[in-house]
Amino acid sequence: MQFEPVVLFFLLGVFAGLVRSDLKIPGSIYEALSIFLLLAIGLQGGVKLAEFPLVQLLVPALLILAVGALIPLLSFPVLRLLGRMTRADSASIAAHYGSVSVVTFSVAVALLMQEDIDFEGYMIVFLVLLEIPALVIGVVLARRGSGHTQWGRLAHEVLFGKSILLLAGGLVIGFVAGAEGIKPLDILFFDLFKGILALFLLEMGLVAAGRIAGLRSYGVFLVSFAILTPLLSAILGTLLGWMLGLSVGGTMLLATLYASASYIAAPAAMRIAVPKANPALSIGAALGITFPFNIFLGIPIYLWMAQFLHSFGA
Amino acid sequence: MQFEPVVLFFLLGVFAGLVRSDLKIPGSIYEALSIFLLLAIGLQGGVKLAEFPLVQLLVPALLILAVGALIPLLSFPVLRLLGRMTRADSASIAAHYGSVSVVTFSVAVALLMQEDIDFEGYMIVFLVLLEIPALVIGVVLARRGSGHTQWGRLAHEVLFGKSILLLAGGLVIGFVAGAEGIKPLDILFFDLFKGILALFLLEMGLVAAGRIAGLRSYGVFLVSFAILTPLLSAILGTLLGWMLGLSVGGTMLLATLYASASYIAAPAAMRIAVPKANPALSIGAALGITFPFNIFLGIPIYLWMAQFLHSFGA
Amino acid sequence: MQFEPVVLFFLLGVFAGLVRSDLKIPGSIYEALSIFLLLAIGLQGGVKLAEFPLVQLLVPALLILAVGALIPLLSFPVLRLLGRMTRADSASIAAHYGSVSVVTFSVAVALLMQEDIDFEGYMIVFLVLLEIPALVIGVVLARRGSGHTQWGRLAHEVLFGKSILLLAGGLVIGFVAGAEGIKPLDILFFDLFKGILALFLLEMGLVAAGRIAGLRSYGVFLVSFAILTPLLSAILGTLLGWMLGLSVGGTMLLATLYASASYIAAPAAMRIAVPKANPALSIGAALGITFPFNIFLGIPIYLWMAQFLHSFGA
Amino acid sequence: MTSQPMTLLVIISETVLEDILIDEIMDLGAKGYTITEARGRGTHGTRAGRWTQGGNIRIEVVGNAELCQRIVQRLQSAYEQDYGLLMYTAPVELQN
Amino acid sequence: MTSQPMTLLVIISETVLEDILIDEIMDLGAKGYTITEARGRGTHGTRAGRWTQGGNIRIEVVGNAELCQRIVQRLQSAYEQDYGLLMYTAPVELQN
Amino acid sequence: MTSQPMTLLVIISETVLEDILIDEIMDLGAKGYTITEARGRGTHGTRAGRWTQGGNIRIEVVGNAELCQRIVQRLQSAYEQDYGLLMYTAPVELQN
Ligand SMILES: Nc1ncnc2c1ncn2[C@@H]1O[C@H](COP(=O)(O)O)[C@@H](O)[C@H]1O
Ligand SMILES: Nc1ncnc2c1ncn2[C@@H]1O[C@H](COP(=O)(O)O)[C@@H](O)[C@H]1O
Ligand SMILES: Nc1ncnc2c1ncn2[C@@H]1O[C@H](COP(=O)(O)O)[C@@H](O)[C@H]1O
Ligand code: NA
Ligand code: NA
Ligand code: NA
Repeated sequence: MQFEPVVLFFLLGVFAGLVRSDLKIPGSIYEALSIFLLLAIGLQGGVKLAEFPLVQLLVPALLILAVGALIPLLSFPVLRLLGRMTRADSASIAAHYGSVSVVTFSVAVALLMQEDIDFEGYMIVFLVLLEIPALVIGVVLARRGSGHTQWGRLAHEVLFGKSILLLAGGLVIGFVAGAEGIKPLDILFFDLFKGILALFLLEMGLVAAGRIAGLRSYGVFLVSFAILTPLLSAILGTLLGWMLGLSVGGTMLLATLYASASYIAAPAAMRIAVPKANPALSIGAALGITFPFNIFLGIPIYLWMAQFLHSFGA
Repeated sequence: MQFEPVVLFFLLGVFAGLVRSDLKIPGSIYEALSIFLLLAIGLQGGVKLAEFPLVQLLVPALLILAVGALIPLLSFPVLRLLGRMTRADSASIAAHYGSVSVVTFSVAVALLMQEDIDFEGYMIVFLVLLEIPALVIGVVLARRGSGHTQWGRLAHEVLFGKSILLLAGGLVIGFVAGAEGIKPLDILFFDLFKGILALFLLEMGLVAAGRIAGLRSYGVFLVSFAILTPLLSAILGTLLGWMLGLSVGGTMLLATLYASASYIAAPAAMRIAVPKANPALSIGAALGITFPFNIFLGIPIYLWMAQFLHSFGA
Repeated sequence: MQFEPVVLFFLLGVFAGLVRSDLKIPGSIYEALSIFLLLAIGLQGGVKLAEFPLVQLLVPALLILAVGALIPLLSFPVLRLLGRMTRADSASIAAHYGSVSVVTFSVAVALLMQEDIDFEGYMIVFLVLLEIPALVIGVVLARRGSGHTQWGRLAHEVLFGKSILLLAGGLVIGFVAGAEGIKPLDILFFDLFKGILALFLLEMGLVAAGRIAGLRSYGVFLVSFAILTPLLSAILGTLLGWMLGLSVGGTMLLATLYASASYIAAPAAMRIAVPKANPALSIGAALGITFPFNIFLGIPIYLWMAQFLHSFGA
Repeated sequence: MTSQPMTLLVIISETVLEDILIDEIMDLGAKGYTITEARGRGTHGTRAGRWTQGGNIRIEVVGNAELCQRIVQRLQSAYEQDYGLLMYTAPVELQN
Repeated sequence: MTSQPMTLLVIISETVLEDILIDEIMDLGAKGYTITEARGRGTHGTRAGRWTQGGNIRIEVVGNAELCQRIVQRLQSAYEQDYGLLMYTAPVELQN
Repeated sequence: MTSQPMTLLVIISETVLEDILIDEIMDLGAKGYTITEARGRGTHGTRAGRWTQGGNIRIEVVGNAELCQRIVQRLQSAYEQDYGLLMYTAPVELQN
């Protein structure tokens, strides 16, 4: 199974967290790393998008969004009925899993590049697009029948929140400037990308360590949910990617997008929009189980699934 | 007209600011970026200066300083009489426009490099030298006839303030170590330069957005002043550069230096030395109008002016 | 004598500190720089270690540790009897000098690379190993006969403190991933290394300036101690390196390790474990005298010693 | 000297609420506020100020007793149930 | 309204002691605490918050007078001699 | 126990004044001070702590009433007109 050394930094972080080392990445550095990561991903996507006839993307994009919306819609009843969770918690967790994780996606891209597997660069656009329906669905589910929602504040939070803004801004800049115009920025945004991702994973490990410790209290249900949801979502993604005629790399990335759960944009939005939800549950599951599952086991499995399906012809 | 993709990051920042996104560059990161930028600019200048007979610079340097001093001296009566501003405000704004902007200069250098136009590397020395007379003139104008000035504190503020210290320190290190000795640092200080400049412009856009919003209250006079002063100063610079026999690139850089207004060193110095001046006015004009004017329109115009004048022979 | 331009940044920092400039490296940036430096050094060592039969290292490692333990053991009576210092201060200073300095080591590596001199990459392992006996000896000396020691907390502090954790973690990751696996991280962790070291030295200079000012009050004894101890320790290291058959570069690095005094891990550990010791004394000596002595005079001398001894055959 | 008795209200709550709380405070009539970054532990667990875990902010408002009372009541009814929130008041002498 | 009189204890000490002081405070029965980063000067010299020099932390504990007294006594006897330490108390009205 | 009544003076002002205010405070006889970074809003507008806009610092001085009064008077006369400045005092029990 393919293995990407950058995940070792996650393990180092987890170790440091578990032994209660005084190691910590200062908050401002962490913020700088995420600004960098989001901009860099956006730029990469924009450059690739510029080489592509946009109209051809319309139908696949709508399909990818529609199928993606199934994830929170199906998760909600499972959480509510099987998991016996409150409406607020079920909705919030569903939104986290419908949403996507930029770092998981980056690790998948790193693996594809290490293995020299091509992929459709415009997949990055879905990092932006998939976020929005998931969060909206989450809020609707939480509020159904109960009082008013500050839709204005929520829309603002989602659209102009820093994650989407930097991703989309990077996309536009990359698109406008093109590969040639971006070249002097390459060394910062492309060549350093993986090193910065390593530092990011170190911090993620530190934080995940705290979450892992708290997992026992979540019970068997949430742990199973946090492993099965990505697997099932990835199967959806693999099938859809194959049907849409994506390459092996693109199929695997779509599976990864569906399988990943957000722990940056979604937690902030849900804390404001669904305050009754307990953030420890959703972040604990997304960051403490699903994230490590995805980078260690999930991503190699999704690659294998894509290769397997494509071996039958596209 | 020539266009430099790095300014797109400024636009992204302005957009984020105007839609009130929660995006912000942490203060410590901003400080690290400026330390980097100032050191890198200084090093670049120092390396180039080392290849140059210093004595030959003496007369042109004195001329450049003398003509540069005209900018605050002429701005002051305009602000005082035409703009009907207080003595303190007039003096402070004059000092900001007599002073220079490192980032504007960097964008100009980036454009020259993109267009493969040569320039005299020692122009960077004037980033250091032009600051000093401008601030001194500002304080003298503000205090004329009124009480005592803490000249000691001011001199200290200017000479050993971090901007000048890092620029001058970088110059000396670059000069002493030379191109060969600096080579292992190239990748950090030279190759990453433009990427870091992009992040810097992102933050400048965020801050400028706040300033732009406040412009209405400044009135037509200040807005006109903030556009005409750089244009007129640039004409001064272009003529002088041409007379001194500078290359097209060097002439354009001198025009840019004269045209740019400070928003790092000058605000801090003026806040201490001329406390009665309203910092919102000077920074608003320098950062909210002159800076974007220069990077979007000014710099291409100054390049065109230099090329035009040089087409008549040097 | 060989000269490494990166130390000029230390001088710039000292200058800025002495003239009381407002230049400062924000704390979070400093922390990020050290995380980077420790990880990078660890990774470099791990990659080199992977190419080496580990068992062959066992005996030399034990010898290097045993001889290294002599440094604090011999320093203590000197400080106590000749210097008439308190038991706590003597023990704490002894621990600082028995311990090692990552930045001093990095400057030595930079010089070797500049001069194209080969060295045993696994020397980096001793950055980790030498720290531990020194700190333990320091605590034992301080506490002998007096009450109980919180050994648990101390062991935790040393082993899982961020310095050792990042160095050791980097070693393991480098070892596991190997040169091939680390390659995409090279540009961040290896190519940028020297530039980051320069920024680090700038901050060290700023801090050292404060220490240098306080030196007068320490008296002649401490100043002499802070210069003679590294020299004598380096002689020990040079002889041992030569006896163990290390290369010229490796010998010089061992001398540098012995000669260097800690100012990151040791101060934090000693503040907790030996609270009665005055931290101004130990950090003042280590950072205000020994560190600049080593990077300006010591390292070139140690290289010369290694070359001299090796000219008699290995 | 124009020292006058006033009430100091200190509010410790979640960083994510910053914009919202500021809007409330200013809407209720405060003349100003001061914020410092904080972290801490309370009945809602540890808020160590690391991302995904969130940190706290500490807001100081100097005003008359009645204003502080209004702010306390509003924040209590709107946020105490769902968010980490601690408030205390103390009499101070404003020196302006 | 459930305002009740309490004691505010403010502890200013060295960053390096953070974990240790928190353990002491919680062990003595505090329900919570709030920390902000600080720097300052006192009888132990300037603590400018730069590395190798160290900074300060400012810990606030709201509790009953007796708890605050216990914390003061414990910290005084254990840390005052060797570390920078300043403590003061003031009466406050807890608004929860 | 050596608890003694003292005055706490809190000064909130512009970051750019830090060195100057510290000099004034120590010159007037303070034994120490504690600074935390702050941001806020007042009659001089929002000081969000972003560069070019500047931030605030929050200075705490514990001293006798007379010292605090001297500091208040000096800062008021010298800085209140041109700079953002808020000062308040409160009685505290120093626990050292
Ligand atoms: N007893 C206390 N003393 C000081 N700060 C407290 C106390 N209790 C809570 N806090 C602060 O208030 C925040 C929210 O409190 P809670 O709602 O109890 O979780 C905590 O994260 C602490 O920063
Ligand atoms: N009079 C004071 N007013 C305010 N803060 C003080 C005062 N004295 C000391 N401090 C703070 O307490 C810390 C430790 O004090 P000390 O133990 O006197 O060095 C100092 O670094 C200051 O932050
Ligand atoms: N009523 C208030 N309550 C708390 N802090 C205030 C208040 N008014 C002003 N401040 C703080 O004092 C600083 C300067 O105030 P001002 O001089 O009114 O602009 C502001 O930036 C705030 O941080
Ligand atoms: Na998903
Ligand atoms: Na100018
Ligand atoms: Na040593």
